[in-house]
Amino acid sequence: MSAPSAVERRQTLHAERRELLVRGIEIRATEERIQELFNDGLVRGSTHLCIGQEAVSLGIAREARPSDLVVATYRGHGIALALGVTPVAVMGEILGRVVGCAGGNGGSMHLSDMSVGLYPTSAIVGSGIPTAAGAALTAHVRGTDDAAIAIFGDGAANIGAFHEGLNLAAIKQLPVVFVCENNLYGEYSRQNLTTAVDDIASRAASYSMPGVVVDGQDVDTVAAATAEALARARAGDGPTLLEMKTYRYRGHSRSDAATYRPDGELEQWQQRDPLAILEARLVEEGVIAADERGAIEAQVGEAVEAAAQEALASPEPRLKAMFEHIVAGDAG
Amino acid sequence: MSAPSAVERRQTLHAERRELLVRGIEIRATEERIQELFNDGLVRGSTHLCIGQEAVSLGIAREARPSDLVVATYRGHGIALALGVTPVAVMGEILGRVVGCAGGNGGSMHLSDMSVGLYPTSAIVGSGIPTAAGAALTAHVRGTDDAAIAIFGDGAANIGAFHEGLNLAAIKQLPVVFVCENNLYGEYSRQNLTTAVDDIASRAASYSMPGVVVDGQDVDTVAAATAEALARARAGDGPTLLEMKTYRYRGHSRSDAATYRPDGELEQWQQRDPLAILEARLVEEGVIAADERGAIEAQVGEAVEAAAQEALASPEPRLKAMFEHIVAGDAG
Amino acid sequence: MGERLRMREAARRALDDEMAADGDVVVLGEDVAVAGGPFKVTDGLLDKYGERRVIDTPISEAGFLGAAVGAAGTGLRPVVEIMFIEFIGVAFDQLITEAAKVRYLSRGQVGCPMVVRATVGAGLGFGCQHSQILDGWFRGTPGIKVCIPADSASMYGLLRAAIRDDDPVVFLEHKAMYGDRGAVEVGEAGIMEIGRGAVVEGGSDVTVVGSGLTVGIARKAADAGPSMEVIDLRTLVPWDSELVLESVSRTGRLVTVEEGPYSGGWGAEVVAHVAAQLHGQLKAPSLRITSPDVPIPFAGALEERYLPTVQLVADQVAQLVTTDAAVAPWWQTEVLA
Amino acid sequence: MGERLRMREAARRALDDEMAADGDVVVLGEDVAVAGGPFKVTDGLLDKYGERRVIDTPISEAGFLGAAVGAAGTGLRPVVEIMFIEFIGVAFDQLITEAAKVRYLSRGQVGCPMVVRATVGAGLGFGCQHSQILDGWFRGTPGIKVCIPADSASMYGLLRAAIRDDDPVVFLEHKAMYGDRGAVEVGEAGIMEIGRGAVVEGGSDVTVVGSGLTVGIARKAADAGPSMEVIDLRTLVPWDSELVLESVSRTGRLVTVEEGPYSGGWGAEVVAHVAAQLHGQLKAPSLRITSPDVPIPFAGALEERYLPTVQLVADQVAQLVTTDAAVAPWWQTEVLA
Ligand SMILES: Cc1ncc(C[n+]2csc(CCOP(=O)(O)OP(=O)(O)O)c2C)c(N)n1
Ligand SMILES: Cc1ncc(C[n+]2csc(CCOP(=O)(O)OP(=O)(O)O)c2C)c(N)n1
Ligand SMILES: [Mg+2]
Ligand SMILES: [Mg+2]
Repeated sequence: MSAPSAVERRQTLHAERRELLVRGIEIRATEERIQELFNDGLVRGSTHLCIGQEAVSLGIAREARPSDLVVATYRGHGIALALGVTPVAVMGEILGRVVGCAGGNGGSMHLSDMSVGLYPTSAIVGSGIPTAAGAALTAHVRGTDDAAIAIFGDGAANIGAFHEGLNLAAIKQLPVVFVCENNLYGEYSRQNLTTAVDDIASRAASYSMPGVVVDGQDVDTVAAATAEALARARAGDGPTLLEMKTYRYRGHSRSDAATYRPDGELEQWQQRDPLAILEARLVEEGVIAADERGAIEAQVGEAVEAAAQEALASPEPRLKAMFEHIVAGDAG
Repeated sequence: MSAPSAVERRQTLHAERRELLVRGIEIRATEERIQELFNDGLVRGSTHLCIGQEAVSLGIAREARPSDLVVATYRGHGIALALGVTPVAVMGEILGRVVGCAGGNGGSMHLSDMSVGLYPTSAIVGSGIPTAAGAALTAHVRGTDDAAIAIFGDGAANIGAFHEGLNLAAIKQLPVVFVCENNLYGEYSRQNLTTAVDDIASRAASYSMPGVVVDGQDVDTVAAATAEALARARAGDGPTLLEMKTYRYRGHSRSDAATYRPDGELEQWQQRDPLAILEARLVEEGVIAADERGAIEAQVGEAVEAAAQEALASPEPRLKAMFEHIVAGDAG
Repeated sequence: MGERLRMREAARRALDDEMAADGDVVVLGEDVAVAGGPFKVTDGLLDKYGERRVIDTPISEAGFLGAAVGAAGTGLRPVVEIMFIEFIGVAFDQLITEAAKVRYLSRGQVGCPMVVRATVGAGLGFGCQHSQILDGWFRGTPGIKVCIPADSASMYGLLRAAIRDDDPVVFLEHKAMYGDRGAVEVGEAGIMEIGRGAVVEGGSDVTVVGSGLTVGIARKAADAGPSMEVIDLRTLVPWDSELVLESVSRTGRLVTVEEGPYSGGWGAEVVAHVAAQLHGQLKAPSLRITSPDVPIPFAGALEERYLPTVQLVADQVAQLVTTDAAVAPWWQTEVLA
Repeated sequence: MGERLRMREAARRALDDEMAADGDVVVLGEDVAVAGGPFKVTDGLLDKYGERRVIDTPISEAGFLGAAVGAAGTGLRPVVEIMFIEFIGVAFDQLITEAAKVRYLSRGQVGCPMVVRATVGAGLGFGCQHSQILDGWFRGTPGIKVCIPADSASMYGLLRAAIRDDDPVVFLEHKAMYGDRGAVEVGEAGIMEIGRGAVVEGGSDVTVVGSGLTVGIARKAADAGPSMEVIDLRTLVPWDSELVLESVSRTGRLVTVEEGPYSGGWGAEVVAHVAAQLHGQLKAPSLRITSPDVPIPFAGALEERYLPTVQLVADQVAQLVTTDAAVAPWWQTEVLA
């Protein structure tokens, strides 16, 4: 049995409710493994983990179609996995191996897989917001009912591209959903020190579009809000700004110990851990057994480890790769 | 008797209520004369007239101190004259003569006179908004009670610099007043076609700062709103966004006939002409006689014509000027 | 051959023909639709192709250039109009750091078939923020191409090629040349190849390389004096090094004529390349005739001198060919008063 | 002479000394205050100078770089930290079209004494949006200066000079070199002159010009083989043409070593200038050793080859001196597999 493709993994997430938890556990396990690889000196440059924010990625992936375009950020491992990109392709890219989703050209900050609608994530804060508006323009021009989704951080809500992208989308009534993943910090700065409003969703008023504060720790809430916004978009009723309140358990990147956070803040957020909330819900619904999580974790852990080994066994790109895909025609 | 300097002209505007009307008439007469010079083929490039918007310039100049910094735009002849820059210096610059306020280096879009606090106007939409926040930062760092004033158009409210400048000023509580001179059009586009809100002042909410819609046709209303915002700034209470509702009687620039405007719109605005409103008020107050405007117009007209002649008689810059003032040290 | 069109009309015709041929071509920018464009290049397109394909935008270059990147990545072929090249300054990230790199960093999964048309150039009294060429902004960015037509034929031929190109192309249109007329071969046969220059005047004493406005200046300068072979570079990135090398290997002398400042110009790139390839074969030191390293002055008398003039080019080329010695820029030899 | 400091410490010391000397010097950028800077260059400054002078900003480079322009025009001397040079892309207008031109277009009424510090350079696996040099972005902009220190002494000496300079200075700090130690003459005597390069290794066969990281590469390459005179350019705009010309006129050969791509690099500028000035006096074609014209690859094996290596420089310089014939870039001769 060959491993499922990204597209198949996406279908599973759509089809099976249990898969939400499995995938959430996979995201967290993969991020943990990436941190280990980093600590072992195997990951170059930087990594930006999303542990604690899994529900946002899962809820979005649950509702988006593969033909919708998702434009996310350098903190993009979670959304990539949720959309279906395999742990091998994710870790392979982060390790700079040919098995990576971009063959090692991109790295941790630049995951992509157009087969599941993941546009190459950018490492420039806010830059993807107009990109998503542009993907929505394509749907608008072609008259399809696809939509685009921009995912960005709270810090990105202060940069010009946010303002320009939202205004443009609003004035043209483009089918796009703007998802601000508010994890309370931009690098080492707490939101209140950089952002002149409490709720970023309130900025939607500047563009006469709905702005909704969403509990980003609850997959179902995220999914419901996303579904509603996507429906508006597809119906031609224009863009929506969703603010997902969430929290990153780790530092901003690499070895940031996040000492700038007030005592107890992390612990308080951990009490509303997105995986725990989801687990409880699934147990309640009878989708999983009360003690099933351990087994899932064990199984996923093994799979992630196998993926890590496969990525590590994959070769680095050959020299020629450096000269391929710069312009069309010099394809590899 | 030598002609009054920019600083003296500013003092007169502060000291004498009648001078508001005189200056307003001067602005309009100068703009008309510039249009003639343009039609005669004597003005190179572009000109952006502010006829119809005089009250905004006058009200701001009435309240700002010379030590406050004003950062305006290419549509800057009116604010320059209001702040005190002489018609000779304005027309000289627009004609590219040495008597111009920048010796002919800048041209119509780039008037400046730091003696009265006029920072070089920029021709890039929105760019002056962060500049003004920066001037306010200087006051903040030095602990003076000077303030800065950014003047920009309705179209500029859609560009990133607007968003970034306002958020930065808000979060640092900088002493700056943001004045959006809403003349209903950005080039040939009506505001509703480009801007996802009706009142630009409403966007102040995105920065938790007061946003005020102001009647931009009434000098006294403009002055009162400006005074209040400046007082807030000087008191350390942070920035304010003022939206001056006004209208430009002429096209965007040069020979734009403004055919894109709905029938009757111009005429409706002309019924609330800023100079007529001011004239009526001054007559009512007994500051001028009921029939005095004609005499003022005649006198101002003569002075403007003399200034035009002086500017026209002024030589073009010598070749050496091209190599001066590029970096410090190569001064002229 | 063909019709005689103004450069403005040649651009419009190229847009029209590509929009007719390919429903994915869209045009967007400030006042390009209802008003027909600030320079009237897009006039009439809205009526013909409708508001889904001819799109007026708010003043937000980062927003709409960025949107073009996303549209290009999902199947459209956007042609973005930037009113003055300087305004790319507010959208620089979207072009340089996003558009130019997306193909590479996705290993070819996504491309960016986008054209960014922008007016360039001095001579009309628009002052130092509205008169530059700025091709140097794009030179060190692998992934981006830069075209600059010098006549109506290349306006048409290059613009159609740029729209068909699968990568981002910056397309520089000289605002002082929009009214110039020239013969255009319309239709498929008129489409040119990006990356190819052309010898527009044959000659034997010296190779003079120009681009955009300076091609005409060089051609006029060639009317008298030494026998000048004039090359129109047409594409600045990638530039046609073979054509230049072949010509210089015959003439033995190289002069570049640029509208931009001395520092950072394409002339240095051409001269450096030729210096390495034809070492020992040049009869004279290569000469870069450029504008000086100053912001563009507004005053007419100064702006006129800012640009290389026909007389200057004729004089300097003659001096080079006569003396085979280095010719200094005018601002180093002329007494400035 | 002096103390041995890491380049990071030399930068911090320069900031500290200038802030102590002049109350108008302020530092602003993302996380420069409380966190001490993402690269820890500004660590400790907040405690010493307080939050009015050491300012954390929102993520809004156009906003705070633009604010620095306004602050500089009204009396402060802002030092702006841009975390990675690429982020200037979102603030490009404010630097290039505003800061660089305000002195000229006000005929000297207003200046812009501002320093924009930005980290540059490849080698650490940050990928194609966080690893470039991008000095080419600034070369064709009269009014702007560009410095790039190659060691702790020039980090200190140039940064203090940049802060004292009355015009905008872009200050490029190589992120892979922050930990490098070197002797620094602290205090006034350690301040260097902007626009001056330095001969850092004497030699007679060939002049090798580097900047930033490539100075060390050239020096190491000079350990064996032909006698190399190594020049550290230190300032890229304006560059020290006299120093280079004097050296090349002695050695008769010129090699430039750059970290950036082949196209648009400063090497072309240097080679073109030398070609014109020393025509007929060069023993060999001038050689530009650069990175290839590709986005910077992430994978370690590729990024390592992207940068010019000591071995490559040693080999190519030896080949040039031995053959006096043009040496092709490695990617044109090596079999790529
Ligand atoms: C234009 C720009 N400025 C600065 C940075 C450096 N940077 C990378 S991530 C980051 C914080 C972004 O915060 P936020 O938007 O909240 O996203 P998060 O990292 O929390 O997911 C910063 C400042 C950048 N990448 N791009
Ligand atoms: C960044 C940028 N984009 C476009 C332009 C071209 N342009 C000049 S004025 C103008 C209209 C501006 O409208 P608004 O802000 O309302 O000011 P107004 O001219 O009405 O005073 C435009 C689009 C510019 N100068 N800068
Ligand atoms: Mg965040
Ligand atoms: Mg307007």
